[in-house]
Amino acid sequence: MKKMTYGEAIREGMSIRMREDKDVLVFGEDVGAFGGCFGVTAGMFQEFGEERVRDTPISEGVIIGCAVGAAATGLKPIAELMFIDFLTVGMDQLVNQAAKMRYMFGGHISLPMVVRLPAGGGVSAAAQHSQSLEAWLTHVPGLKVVYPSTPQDALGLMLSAIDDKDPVMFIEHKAMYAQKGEVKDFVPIPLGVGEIKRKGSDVTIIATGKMVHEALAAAAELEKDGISCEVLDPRTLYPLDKELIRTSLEKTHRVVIVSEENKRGGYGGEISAMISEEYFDLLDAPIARVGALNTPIPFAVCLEQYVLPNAKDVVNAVKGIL
Amino acid sequence: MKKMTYGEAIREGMSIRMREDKDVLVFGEDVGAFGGCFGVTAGMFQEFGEERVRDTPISEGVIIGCAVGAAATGLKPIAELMFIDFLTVGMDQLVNQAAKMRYMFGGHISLPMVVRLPAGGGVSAAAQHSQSLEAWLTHVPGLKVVYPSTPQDALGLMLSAIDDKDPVMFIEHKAMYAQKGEVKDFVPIPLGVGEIKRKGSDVTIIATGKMVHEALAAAAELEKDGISCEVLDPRTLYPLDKELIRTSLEKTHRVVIVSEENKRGGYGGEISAMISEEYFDLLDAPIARVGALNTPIPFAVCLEQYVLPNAKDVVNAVKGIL
Amino acid sequence: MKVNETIIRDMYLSMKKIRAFETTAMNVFAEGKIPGFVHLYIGEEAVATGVCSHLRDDDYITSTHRGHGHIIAKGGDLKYMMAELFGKSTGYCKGKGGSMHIADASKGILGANGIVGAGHNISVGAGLSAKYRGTDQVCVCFFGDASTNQGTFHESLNLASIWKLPVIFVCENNNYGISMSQERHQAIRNVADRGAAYGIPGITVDGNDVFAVAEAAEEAVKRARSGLGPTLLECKTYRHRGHFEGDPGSYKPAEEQAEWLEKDPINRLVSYMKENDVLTEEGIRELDAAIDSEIEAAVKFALESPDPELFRAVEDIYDNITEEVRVR
Amino acid sequence: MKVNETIIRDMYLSMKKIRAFETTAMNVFAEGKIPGFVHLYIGEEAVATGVCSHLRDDDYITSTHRGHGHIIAKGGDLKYMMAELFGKSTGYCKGKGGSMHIADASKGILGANGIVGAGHNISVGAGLSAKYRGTDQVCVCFFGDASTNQGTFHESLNLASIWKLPVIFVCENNNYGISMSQERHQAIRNVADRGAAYGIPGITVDGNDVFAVAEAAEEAVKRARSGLGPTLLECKTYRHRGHFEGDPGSYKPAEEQAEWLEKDPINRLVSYMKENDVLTEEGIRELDAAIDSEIEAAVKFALESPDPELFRAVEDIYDNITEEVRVR
Ligand SMILES: Cc1ncc(C[n+]2csc(CCOP(=O)(O)OP(=O)(O)O)c2C)c(N)n1
Ligand SMILES: Cc1ncc(C[n+]2csc(CCOP(=O)(O)OP(=O)(O)O)c2C)c(N)n1
Ligand SMILES: [Mg+2]
Ligand SMILES: [Mg+2]
Repeated sequence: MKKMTYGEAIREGMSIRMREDKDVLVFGEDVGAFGGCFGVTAGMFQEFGEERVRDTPISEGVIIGCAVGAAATGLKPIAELMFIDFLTVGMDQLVNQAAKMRYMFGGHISLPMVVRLPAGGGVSAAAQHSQSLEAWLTHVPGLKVVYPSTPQDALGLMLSAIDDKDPVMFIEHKAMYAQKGEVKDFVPIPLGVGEIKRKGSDVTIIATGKMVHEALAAAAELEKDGISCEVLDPRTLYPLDKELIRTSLEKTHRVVIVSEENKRGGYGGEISAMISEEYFDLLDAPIARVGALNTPIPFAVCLEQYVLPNAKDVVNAVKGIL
Repeated sequence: MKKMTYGEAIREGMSIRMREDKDVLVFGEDVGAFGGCFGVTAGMFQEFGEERVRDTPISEGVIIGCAVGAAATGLKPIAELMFIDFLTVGMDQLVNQAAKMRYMFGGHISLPMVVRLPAGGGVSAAAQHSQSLEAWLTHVPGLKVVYPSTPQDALGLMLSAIDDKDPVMFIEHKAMYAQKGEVKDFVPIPLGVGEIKRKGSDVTIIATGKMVHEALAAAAELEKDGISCEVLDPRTLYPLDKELIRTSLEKTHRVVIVSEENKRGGYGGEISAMISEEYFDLLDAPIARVGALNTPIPFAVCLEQYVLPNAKDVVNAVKGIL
Repeated sequence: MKVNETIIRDMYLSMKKIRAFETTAMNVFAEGKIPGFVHLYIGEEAVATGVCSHLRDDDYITSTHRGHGHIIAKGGDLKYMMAELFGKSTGYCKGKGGSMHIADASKGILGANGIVGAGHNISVGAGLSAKYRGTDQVCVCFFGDASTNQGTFHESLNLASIWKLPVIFVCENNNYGISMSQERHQAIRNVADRGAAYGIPGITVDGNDVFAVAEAAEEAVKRARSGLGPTLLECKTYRHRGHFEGDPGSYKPAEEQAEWLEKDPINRLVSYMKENDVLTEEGIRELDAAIDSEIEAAVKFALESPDPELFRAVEDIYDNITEEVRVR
Repeated sequence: MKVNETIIRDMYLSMKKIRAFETTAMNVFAEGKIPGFVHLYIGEEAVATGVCSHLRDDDYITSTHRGHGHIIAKGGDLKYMMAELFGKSTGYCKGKGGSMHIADASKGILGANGIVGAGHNISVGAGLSAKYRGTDQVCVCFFGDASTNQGTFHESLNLASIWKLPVIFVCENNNYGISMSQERHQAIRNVADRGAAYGIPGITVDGNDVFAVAEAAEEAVKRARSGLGPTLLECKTYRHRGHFEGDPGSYKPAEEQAEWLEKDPINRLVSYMKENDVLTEEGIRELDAAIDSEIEAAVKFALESPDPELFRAVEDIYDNITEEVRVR
């Protein structure tokens, strides 16, 4: 058992595999001696050297594209984008190449690659550095998408992401890097297996990433009113642990979905649509979604806090469907 | 009243405004003397000249980015991408610039620009030339998204798109360009106003783009079994005509949503989530979605037809919720 | 170059105003009064100043994450800038943009930009617009050395070149993209050498010599206004601070730093002014005092301005749609 | 260049095989037997052939929408290629890819590609991989003149250059990107001039002279294998057909077409062989006959192969997940 920050856990996950497997290497902007914009790769350059922890120019397209070519020819690259927002510059390499190559080529090629994507708001980084873009990624057949909410999950999911033979999008919430937690297990957490972060019986709250903590705070608050919430963290957005959701719904018959994305078109909506399509008969109430307002993320602290979802919104949503 | 193809109607919409307003111009790859990859701009080079119908190099990023800069400084550019799939190369200019500038700059700038996006499958163009990416666009605050299903709608929506002061994504289905239809009105169809394409009372079918025709075919088929379907075409994906949907649901209490997108994470899911959140009490049955399978679009004709949704799937979905 | 005294005085004013604004931003950031990221222009003042000395109010510029200097040199108002850094309702962007997104359409400032390389594209659009409308406006695109490795740089210079657009691409080569030095991020010494790839002039000047910058800019602006197309103008300079406030910049060798501090563009201009009797010590002190009070007024304005009202968050997304507010 | 007879014979075989494959593809497309888009390599055979004559089986290539020639020159199997064009289950991609997505990892063929400019990036990754693993493999990146205006070109050459990767960037300059001639899409005459922007050699050769191509490629491959980094090699050539089948290519001036037909790379090689007694008329006929029967066999194989089973559509998306099938 060890206390680690979320950032350290991600680093440790990468480092464990890099110690074991020479084919794993890391590249991205300022990930080398500088240690990464958020310090996640700090010390790795010293441990693994410049061949394995490589600084790139500011060229996100070729950062991802290079990972594709390297993965297709035997390596297991981990590419870091400084902010998920810069995906916009490398979508082609991800969506038209990485995601589709196995399929287009009839299954004759594997792309074991990880793309690290610091996401989310809350640090006054404004509209171009605060987005949550998981909905784009989960929509693309061929990509796997994970989004850990704790150091333990971050470490276990990173091990699985590196071991996986498909491109795995590893979303990290930048406002959680310094958040500490217990890490007991240094083994892979399988993709597609969610976790009940809190048991409950009245309402199911499905939350992702940093919102898991807002959901837990809301559940604690609601307990005071005698409302028992079960908080599910899918951990992997695709493949999604539908079984976990169904089992919980069989008990609660009510669900609130919480994600930090702009609500319109977010992956939260996909989960909702899946539920109302497949588990409609389990539902006793509307499916509520909590998300960011449908605005670009504003700069001023008060505005950003207003736009982003928080525990209070989860409480309101739960009360709204009871 | 005139018979026109879908492609001609788009051209006519652009031409009407270009005749009236010198600030409107068109650019994209091979849109000039060549007339565009799908012939949509054929003849426009001859009518409006090389300053107003401009061939660009293969640089989708700067095609969109140039539209942003031109729109910010007084023009009303229409940028054509040859395939919506190439958006992946110009997402930044669209998402981090066009969509966010008005907001980031405190409302002090307008971007009256149109991006034409030929989308969809059915022509054996395979995985990189057949996508339906409306879900990415509708998720982005700041963009408006339209998707006409008939020549009449194409013309009217193009006029509105050009007149609008915000970036409008104009999605066109490439397999419909040659489809003919009556065009009576040469006036703008307001954004955000959907249309009932067929009246009915048992089930509401919400369909977009080319799927409107599959839905109509399904409705005709279902009529034989005495099932009366109301087919709604939102025409504008954002802003969405929620009123039209609610009114229909008040009558039918059942809904099937049909779009050509990969089902997982499609905009169809957003419509579903919106309904189950806001109109849950109107529902008597699960919300069914019909979409493409969650695969890249395959090349072989038989595989592609299997993956893409059609009238038969709509019939099955309707029967499934009755 | 022959420059008259008023122009020199204006250049000094611009450079010193930038320096003072940035020093203040540095201090208030250190005091925790402004949130987010702040990238300072200290050390690079001669570039924006020299280039903008040849621009008119109706000319355009596109800027970067390190944009304060460009905006001041193009005539931005310090009050609204400072209020924006503080996230206040009176800021240029009503507090929605912050340091990285300041724009002022009335001065042709098409925005600072948080995406490295994004301005390249936008400047091409502004250039097209000017040319198409038949004005003789130009657009200056400011950008860093490291941004020249983005695809947008390439696509923009190519398009501006074939369409002969009135765009001046000004590379502020401060030798670093965050921690990565130019010799590590590209295998050429002069960014200007890339001009040849687009058949356009590529010129390198001492970016800490405001006269050299102004002279080269004059030529490039003239070219652009007369329809001859774009120029790539590289100005070698240095940022005194870290990449953003909070970065100690330990990747910058001490010697290198010392060398460049020696070449401080403001000190150089001051020496010139003294040697050539453009301004006396006294005259300089007067100007400085005026700047100081302008900055002080800006900070006061920012501090006293109200935070944005929450419901404003759902405005300004569209021309004619207000999004739903939050009920909390 | 000194080339021995076996090599010349192999070159002829490769070029003629490409020509024959493409002519057949043209015909079956015209007969409506293959769906989708088909981009033919007729007229450009010397490029792929000359370059690949210096590659080993374990070297990599990345290709384009106009990829048949590259794949054949790198050793692709005509049967599986033809079956893929027909969308059959026996094709290289089981019918999922089609003309624009043929790959053969066993031959180092990292795929044709429907996205203009995408191969640039991928080749850099393959180059990194070879270098990192310490092999002396190289990667050849084939691409068209018009693709050199995509940002990917720029980013890839820059990265390959600073990392000194074993990548040979081969530009097939056929003077057009669809309807847009080179003089309209860029303001330089030689794409090779762009090498200087990355500090790498840029070489232009007659792309219809297979020996010239091979000689330049030999040099570039040697450079790459020995760790000296990438080369930009431009081969001037011409496509005889339209951009894709169905495009009449009316933007190509008749004179220009006639001029280039004169320079047909296969005819030139045949003349050389005859003049230098490498092969007799008879010998050529024999080779041609062998090619014809290989092509015939490929078409037969394709025609007789079954369509893919429908449920295969949901396989090969992930390593370990099969998507849900459709119940129709
Ligand atoms: C597309 C994109 N990639 C990366 C970043 C992160 N980033 C911000 S500034 C910067 C360095 C820019 O260097 P340069 O262009 O030389 O400008 P300078 O900071 O030196 O003025 C980086 C990597 C970004 N904002 N946008
Ligand atoms: C990103 C992208 N933009 C546009 C296209 C459409 N397109 C396919 S081939 C082509 C022309 C390519 O020209 P060039 O690179 O010179 O190759 P050539 O066809 O001459 O071999 C275009 C515009 C595409 N496939 N991908
Ligand atoms: Mg720099
Ligand atoms: Mg070409």
